[in-house]
Amino acid sequence: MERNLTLITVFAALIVVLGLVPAIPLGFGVPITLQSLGVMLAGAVLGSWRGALAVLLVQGLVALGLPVLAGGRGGLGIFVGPTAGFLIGWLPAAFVTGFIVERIRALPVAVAAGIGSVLGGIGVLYALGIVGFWLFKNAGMGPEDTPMSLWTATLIMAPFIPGDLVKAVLAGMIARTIARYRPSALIARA
Amino acid sequence: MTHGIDIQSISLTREGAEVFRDFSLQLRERRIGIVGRNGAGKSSLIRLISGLVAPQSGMVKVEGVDVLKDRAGALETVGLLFQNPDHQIIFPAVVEEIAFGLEQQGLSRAEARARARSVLAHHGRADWEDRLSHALSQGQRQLLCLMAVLAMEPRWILFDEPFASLDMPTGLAIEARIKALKQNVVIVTHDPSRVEGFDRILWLEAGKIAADGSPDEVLPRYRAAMEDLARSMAC
Amino acid sequence: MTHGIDIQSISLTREGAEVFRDFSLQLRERRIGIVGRNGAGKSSLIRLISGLVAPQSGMVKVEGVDVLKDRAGALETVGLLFQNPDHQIIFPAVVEEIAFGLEQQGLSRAEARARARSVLAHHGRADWEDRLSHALSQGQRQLLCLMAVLAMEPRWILFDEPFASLDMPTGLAIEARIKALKQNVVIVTHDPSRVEGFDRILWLEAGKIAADGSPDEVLPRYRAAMEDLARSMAC
Amino acid sequence: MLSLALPKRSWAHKLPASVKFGVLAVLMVGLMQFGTLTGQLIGLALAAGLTLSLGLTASKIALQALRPVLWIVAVIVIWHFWQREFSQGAVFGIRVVAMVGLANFVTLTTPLPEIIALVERLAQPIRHFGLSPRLPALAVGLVLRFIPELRARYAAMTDAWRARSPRRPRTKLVAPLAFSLLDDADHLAEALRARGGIAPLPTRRDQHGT
Ligand SMILES: Nc1ncnc2c1ncn2[C@@H]1O[C@H](COP(=O)(O)OP(=O)(O)OP(=O)(O)O)[C@@H](O)[C@H]1O
Ligand SMILES: Nc1ncnc2c1ncn2[C@@H]1O[C@H](COP(=O)(O)OP(=O)(O)OP(=O)(O)O)[C@@H](O)[C@H]1O
Ligand SMILES: O=C(O)CCCC[C@@H]1SC[C@@H]2NC(=O)N[C@@H]21
Ligand SMILES: [Mg+2]
Ligand SMILES: [Mg+2]
Repeated sequence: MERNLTLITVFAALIVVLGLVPAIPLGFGVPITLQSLGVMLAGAVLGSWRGALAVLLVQGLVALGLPVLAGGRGGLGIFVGPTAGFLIGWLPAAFVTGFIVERIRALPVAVAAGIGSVLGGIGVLYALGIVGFWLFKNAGMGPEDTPMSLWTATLIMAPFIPGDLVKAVLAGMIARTIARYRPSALIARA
Repeated sequence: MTHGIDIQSISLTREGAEVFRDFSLQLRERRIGIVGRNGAGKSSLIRLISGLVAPQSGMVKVEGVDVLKDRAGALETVGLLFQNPDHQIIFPAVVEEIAFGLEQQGLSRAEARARARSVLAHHGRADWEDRLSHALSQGQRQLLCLMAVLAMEPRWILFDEPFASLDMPTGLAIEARIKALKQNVVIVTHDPSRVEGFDRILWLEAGKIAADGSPDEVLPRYRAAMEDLARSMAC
Repeated sequence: MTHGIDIQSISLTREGAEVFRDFSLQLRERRIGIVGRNGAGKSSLIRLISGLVAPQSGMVKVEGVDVLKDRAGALETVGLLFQNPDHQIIFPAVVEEIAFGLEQQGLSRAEARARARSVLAHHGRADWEDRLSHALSQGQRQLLCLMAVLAMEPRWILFDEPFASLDMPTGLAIEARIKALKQNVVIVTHDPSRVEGFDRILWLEAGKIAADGSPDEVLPRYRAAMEDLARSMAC
Repeated sequence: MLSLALPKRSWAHKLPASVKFGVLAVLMVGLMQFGTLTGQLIGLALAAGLTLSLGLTASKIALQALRPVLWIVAVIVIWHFWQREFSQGAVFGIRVVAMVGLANFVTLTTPLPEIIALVERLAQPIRHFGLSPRLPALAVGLVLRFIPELRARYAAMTDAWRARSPRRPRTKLVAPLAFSLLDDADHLAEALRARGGIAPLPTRRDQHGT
């Protein structure tokens, strides 16, 4: 019990600390950040439920107004901002990543964690992130304004793809090292 | 042309608390013991000497090497046994931990590993070769740290409470090994009997030298003062 | 109706290495010392007694409480001083660290803080109130851990090498305080002189009891064996 | 510490945390609902007025906290103006600044222990699931503890590296650092267990005495 709690808090803290690595701001309000690597790792190492709880904890800290997101941001305002979809999407992203590592036991940890990160940490995450961004852009528009199409919102996210693929590979490698030297900590496979 | 350790008017503040102010010290003896109360500054002092902590002002040289700036030089000159093994151990595997310092001194990976294995065997711990360092007991971890430092054979070796977690035979064996080292040695300890036959004893008190001299001069006074203190605290 | 510590045929494997097999032990004495070599299983044993490590089979009861399952009950029954202070300290601030255990015992936040402050004052460390635990020296951290455990006043207190990092007067003062405790005490130590007047001494060797009896029976034999070993290792 | 804080107590510190967070939540929803420029301007005026009422130093700290958001907003607003969507750009820009300003106001005037106490009160219902209501608060406290710890671990490990190597560790410390964090989690779990763990609290101290 206690170990679940402390592992979850360690990964929540890891996600926060990865936000201290300078993020690359992009013009439309969603930065390139290492924090999503933390989200992938939380899922890959802790598994679906615990990984999701680690993200939930970070979201709780954001809601409390603590500056835990890249660039020292925090507060309820984030949940209505351009990155809201991504921030909320971190939760299912970690869950799906973990779920895949838990289920595909036939594959080596590194591969499963890599695939999980791509499907959860990119696929699922972008789906929510794009919708969130699209809603944000089109909120509060008058009838005379031209709304942005969902397709345009999707295209805008292209710059994230290379970085996020690298993160998925990293997550796979780190998960493998943990499986080798601290097998009991890799709860997703324990 | 040996210069020993040369500490020149150092001031050190750690997290807002002043540990040393305008502190100077020359150490040339082969066997030096440092005693003093908890928080006196013993660990801070030997961290300064090994160039891990930067003073706010002043300068530390060991055998002419500026340990803070010239890290490559410092490596051949001073080695440090950390007080807490958790703060020293880097690698997950025992062999890697010992081999690391040797590789840094220029041995190839294979040579370093071979030497690490022979170091383990020499200390009667050949069976530790495949063990993971986090699964050792506290005393075993301290012994691992000791082996890693001794293997590098720097000219000065600084030991911060080397016997704190060792069992009696290991403690005695290490004490004998340290006594037999040809290198210069500084030992920080709370147990005065461990530094009885040394060349020089420093008694540190709140960042200042309270006494400095031969064991016969310093240790009896230190013991008496500590026992006095204990009596006044016990009530 | 006191039952003491009751260990029933325990088997414990840590990371693949067997530490205890079918190990049983009853402890009823008020003052118990445990000695033994590095890696003998001393820390593992008292972790089992405090319900921190789950054995693969067997059962531990302290005063009738199943320490593994009934954590709230265990809180009033056993307290543990960790061997490494870094593994025990939870909170960044000294006061919080002491207050936490008291809050866990049901005191309100304000009461717990007030008690924590009086504990600090009682140990002559009232000025630590606002200090951060990570900025204490190693020995100061060990003292903090000791204060935190003593403040909770469980019926059994287990000390894992309580004197390892303490200076002489603090060590002697704590020894006196422990001697005066009305609770039951178990001390693990590498220094036999610390448990000289105890009611019972256990000598642990590779997960088995090598000797068990009064200090007069066990300690001289232990000392002699350790010195023999040291001689054979020194060469 | 990492959280936003003011050096001095202000009038707003005296308000209960629950009231501040409650009002903030209502205002957030309100600002999202009203698409009109006047609505947003009222929000902005409120945020600015509240912040200024804390004094000059506090306002400076608040402005600093706003900086990273400000320029992202600026870029988007410029883009809207470029597209000649003037009203949309203005509504967007003012809304984000007002929201973040209000959220920062609450954070700045509520000390962390009060925030944690609030979490504890909000979490009371999880008692029904056999969990201690202190759990979420403890979790928040532990994360905040681990954040500086992570940096300290990194610092300690670079010390250990420097003591035996003249080279920079670069990425070589990533794996050891990960292990040491996982070990930390293990040690912390044991430390928590040793003091009763996360089981629901006993109600009275002498409950288990015999
Ligand atoms: N990491 C740190 N950060 C800030 N201050 C520290 C740190 N470590 C120690 N200090 C402070 O510096 C002073 C000297 O500490 P130091 O560790 O050098 O003492 P010491 O003599 O080695 O004590 P001990 O016998 O307990 O090991 C103490 O007052 C302590 O509070
Ligand atoms: N965290 C751990 N994981 C796995 N194995 C461990 C762990 N800690 C200790 N061990 C192993 O269990 C055995 C007993 O260790 P334990 O820590 O109980 O010894 P100890 O008697 O307390 O030694 P010391 O005097 O060095 O503290 C040792 O062989 C050790 O390698
Ligand atoms: O800080 C926030 O408010 C959340 C930022 C979310 C950024 C997303 S995560 C996936 C994608 N990849 C990146 O590098 N950034 C975006
Ligand atoms: Mg020290
Ligand atoms: Mg031990």
